[in-house]
Amino acid sequence: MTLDTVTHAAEHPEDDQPFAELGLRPEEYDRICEILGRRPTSSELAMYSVMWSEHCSYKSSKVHLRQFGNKQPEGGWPQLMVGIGENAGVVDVGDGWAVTFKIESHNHPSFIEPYQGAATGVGGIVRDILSMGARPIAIADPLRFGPADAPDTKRVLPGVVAGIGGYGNCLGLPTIGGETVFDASYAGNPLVNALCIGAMRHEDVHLASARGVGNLIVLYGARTGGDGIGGVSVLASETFDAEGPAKRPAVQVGDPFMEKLLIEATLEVLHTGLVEGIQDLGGAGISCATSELASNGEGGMHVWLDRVLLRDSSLSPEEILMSESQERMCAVVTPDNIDAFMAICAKWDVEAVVIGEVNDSGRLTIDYHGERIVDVPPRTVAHEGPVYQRPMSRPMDLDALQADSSDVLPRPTTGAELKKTLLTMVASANLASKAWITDQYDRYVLGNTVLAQPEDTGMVRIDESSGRGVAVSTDCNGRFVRLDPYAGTQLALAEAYRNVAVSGARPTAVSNCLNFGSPEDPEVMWTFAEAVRGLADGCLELGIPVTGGNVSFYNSTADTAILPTPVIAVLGVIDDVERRTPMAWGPDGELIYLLGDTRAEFSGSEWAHVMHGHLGGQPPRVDLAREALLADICIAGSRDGMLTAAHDVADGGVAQTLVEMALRAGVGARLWVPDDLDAAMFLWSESAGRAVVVVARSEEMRFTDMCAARGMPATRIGVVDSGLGAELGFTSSGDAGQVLDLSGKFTVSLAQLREAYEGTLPDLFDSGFSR
Amino acid sequence: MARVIVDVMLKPEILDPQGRAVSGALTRLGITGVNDVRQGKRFEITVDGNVADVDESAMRSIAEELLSNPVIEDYTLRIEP
Amino acid sequence: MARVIVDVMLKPEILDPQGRAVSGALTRLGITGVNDVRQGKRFEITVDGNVADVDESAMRSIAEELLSNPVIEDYTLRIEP
Amino acid sequence: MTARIGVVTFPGSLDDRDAARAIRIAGGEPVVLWHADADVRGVDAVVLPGGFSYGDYLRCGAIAKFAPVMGTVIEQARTGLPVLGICNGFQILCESHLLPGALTRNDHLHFICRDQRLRIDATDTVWTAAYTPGEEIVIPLKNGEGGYVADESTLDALEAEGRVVARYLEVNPNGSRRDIAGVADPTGRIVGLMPHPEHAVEALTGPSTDGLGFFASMVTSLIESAP
Ligand SMILES: Nc1ncnc2c1ncn2[C@@H]1O[C@H](COP(=O)(O)OP(=O)(O)O)[C@@H](O)[C@H]1O
Ligand SMILES: [Mg+2]
Repeated sequence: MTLDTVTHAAEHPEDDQPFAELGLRPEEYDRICEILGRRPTSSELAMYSVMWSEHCSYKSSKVHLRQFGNKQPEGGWPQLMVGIGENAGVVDVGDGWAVTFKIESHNHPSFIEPYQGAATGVGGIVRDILSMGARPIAIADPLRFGPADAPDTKRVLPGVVAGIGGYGNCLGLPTIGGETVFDASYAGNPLVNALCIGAMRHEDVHLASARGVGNLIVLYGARTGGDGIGGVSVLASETFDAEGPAKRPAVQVGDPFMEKLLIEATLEVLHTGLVEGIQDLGGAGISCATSELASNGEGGMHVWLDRVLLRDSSLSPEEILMSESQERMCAVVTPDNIDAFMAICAKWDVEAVVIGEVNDSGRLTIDYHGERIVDVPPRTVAHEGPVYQRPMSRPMDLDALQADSSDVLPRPTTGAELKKTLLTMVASANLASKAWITDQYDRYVLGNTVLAQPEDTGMVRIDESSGRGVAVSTDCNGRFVRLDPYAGTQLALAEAYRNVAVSGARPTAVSNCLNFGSPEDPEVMWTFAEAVRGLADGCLELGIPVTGGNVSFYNSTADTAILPTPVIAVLGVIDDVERRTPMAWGPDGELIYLLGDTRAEFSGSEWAHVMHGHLGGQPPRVDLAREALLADICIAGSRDGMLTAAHDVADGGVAQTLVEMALRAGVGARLWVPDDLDAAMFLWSESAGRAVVVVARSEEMRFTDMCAARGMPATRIGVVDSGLGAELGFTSSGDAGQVLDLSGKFTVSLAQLREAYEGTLPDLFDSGFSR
Repeated sequence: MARVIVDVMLKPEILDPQGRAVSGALTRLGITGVNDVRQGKRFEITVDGNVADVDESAMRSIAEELLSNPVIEDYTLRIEP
Repeated sequence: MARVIVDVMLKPEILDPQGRAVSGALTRLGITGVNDVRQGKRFEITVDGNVADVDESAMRSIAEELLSNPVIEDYTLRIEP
Repeated sequence: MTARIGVVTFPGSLDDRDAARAIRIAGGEPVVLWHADADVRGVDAVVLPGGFSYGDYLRCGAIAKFAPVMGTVIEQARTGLPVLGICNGFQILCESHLLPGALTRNDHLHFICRDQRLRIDATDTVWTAAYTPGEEIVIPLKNGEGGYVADESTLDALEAEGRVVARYLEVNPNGSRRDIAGVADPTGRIVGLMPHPEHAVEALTGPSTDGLGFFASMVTSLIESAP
């Protein structure tokens, strides 16, 4: 085996290097040579190639994502403590508390090995949050699959769900929300996004930087193995002689137990003040952690790579640098504190080793058994990668698509047709109950979960004495984004914002996971750019900053890209979780109001999708000022005790909202269609800016006066009614005798609705044998 | 009756947290000399007929497609009387 | 190096839901003639020294007290070079 | 007089903080016990909390039973130290042979988290005295390996001796034999329970406050028996 050292590289400029196999373009390779003044060593090439990949460098998206920082109110965002650029942004949530949250994708690994792909997706995002100094407190999982009845969905979905549960449950984090959407475009390219929230005191916020000459770099957690380095094996096979290295797995296996120990050990070293800087190891492993730490610090760093504890002794230095082995972290520790640091790791059975030192060289140097294999300016690896202005063009088919409105599709009119449509819609895969999935997730662990699925938002208490809490919701209707990426992304933002607000929390910050096709396709790139522009403008208008996020490109099978899917997460703050508004309506006689305007807006709707298999037209109108007003009213209603229940209106329209409220409560209602609407429009239009709220009779005047004064249309559409002689309450037989009655149109029993709503997923997935 | 035995183990290069947990327990119990522990799955499939009647290729494809995931696991299969 | 192989299977009278699920999947795949499927665990313990050096009784007590739960499981143990 | 109730933290314990909170709400004093420490700090009773001790990769509870703290707990339990094992704690008690039977993979093969209705069948244990016989409660259940099994004669004996502490109602969520959700030892001092009473002690975060009775029973019994 020959080691490609810095000296050797300088002396042998002629050696061919497999940069193209590593995904670098010729001009990118030339730039590396120019930066170094020589050809890179194979280890340097490995580092640059992975750090300059789309995934790590954001080279296609960077120019667009800048808007999130640039479009901000004068004087900046008051609630933002740490902005974009760090592992995750940090938001001030009051009383000295700070919260950090972020979403990340693990789409491709989850297709190859659903269980492990999804599991390690959760593990990765949890370490991101941990690296900010926060205790992870909850997770959520926005998911997209191919058609629910497709054979491959039967393979992928149960594995993904078991993987998220297997990791999250074992780690001890409650899963408090997510999404499950089925669409043919995701067949062969499911989306598995994972979100984590963490909480900390203001003074505990930590950043990833290596400062202080003489400080030590500690690598701790799992040992380094050959995980996820399929690509770099090219290099290894160049450097190794004939027999070559062992075959390297592209799939990583998660060890949630190790992650749990890593969390406890990390929080203990943070809280005892033993750490100067901290960084998680995710994609690009040690390459990423060392170059980012060094780049963020002011000096340089030296690493002894042979000190890294290995699980597989046959790894080459290039592979050690690239390995994506899970459950590892890096910390910067002063020499004075190193013994105490090591003792805490030992207490938690976590292996740790000093692999490097901060110096004032301004360079990142790495030695392997005494030989110099890397000598680079760290910023050029971590932060000064290539940036592209990719060509963009508006999709050719967009005009035709937008002209083909769903509003002209035939709608049901008779009572019988309406009832049949209702039952079909409620049982359709996207609208049906997701309990089959969410019942596999522990939502109780840590004892602070106030709201979780199937509520509009997940909500957790962060301070037991004051009751302060945070809420989070994720949303995206990819069909709306397909029809109009700018408006569609704002609709996703609006929906997540609304979900948080209806439960009484004040929306405060945004994170996102932008799942798109290939950035090299100008139409995809245009769509992406419009989505980012829409999100940045929308956030500015709503007054909530984007604190971070993730871009996942190349989501396509053969030549078909997925529906553009910018998943938007909104975080809200509530000063006292006791006042949260749940979705189940309360006792008999309470009044059901629809807030907002209903228009004929069926394009991109679930109704058009399920009943007509149709996609075309313009998505519903966006009115963010109206969304903000709706939020104010819901929050005021919660604070002043006017609302007993609230539920937002989104996929499946008012019909779906009412069914979910009734089924959650096990109590029926008498409903009527507002005078100016046709029944189908009332039930299934997806006009934005609406919510259904429930008001006690004693509060009705006060509530409607408030709405009138603030210009919010409020229409009484029904009354909670448990029916004559029917038993009330939440007992298991609560459905007995309960009906939803749409005056003059139809009556449907809750039992029948429940059967339709709850039967679909078990019928599809129960029989599956999952490895 | 014949028995088809399929042993499924994680590939050697793949992390085996289960084996590691057993390993750790052995160390804590004071057992020495243990180099490595791997934990896998064992399937015992009882089929009608005798050994010669078993459709081995069908069984292999089951082992490969249903009982293991070739991306991370290897299997061995044998047929016993 | 010697290898100690411990196979742990649920006792026959204990319901094996995993084996049952595999059975069901086989039927759905159109495989006939399968009578029963049981799923268990397989441990491969690599120990220093050769076969003769292995302390079999220590290994048996590990198999019995750690690797299996005698209330519900049976184990078999063999030592291979 | 205080009721000092220890809560053991194993590597991988998850519901230890919740158990401590439940003890506090019930009026007791939770005492932190560490797996690697054989000292149980003179506590009056012990809770083995839920979670995934040592990852539960081998078999739930199989590795935890060898922890130093368990040496002491097992020894003192045999001479009267009250112990409540919840979920993973129940599994540890069975693995340690302080309780009969074993907990196996759920019959439907999935982890399940649901609000579970139970009937308290034995109120003569130190952990259930606050309930009325036959009382129905709803508390969270969350497990992947919660199917209680034992041989027929053991099951018959448990029933005959009134040692089935709680049974699942409406749905048997994991295939437990005879719908058993929890059992006691012959003295009624050692109790194992699959569902999680510690997650049902505050109306805000649980489906009910029905779980408080387990902790209140213990606190009351300790205070009453104080000299
Ligand atoms: N994969 C999932 N993981 C966790 N929760 C989920 C998942 N899928 C759906 N949910 C939950 O189910 C409920 C209904 O989902 P959805 O209809 O998408 O809500 P909404 O339309 O209000 O955003 C929500 O509480 C959501 O968090
Ligand atoms: Mg909602």
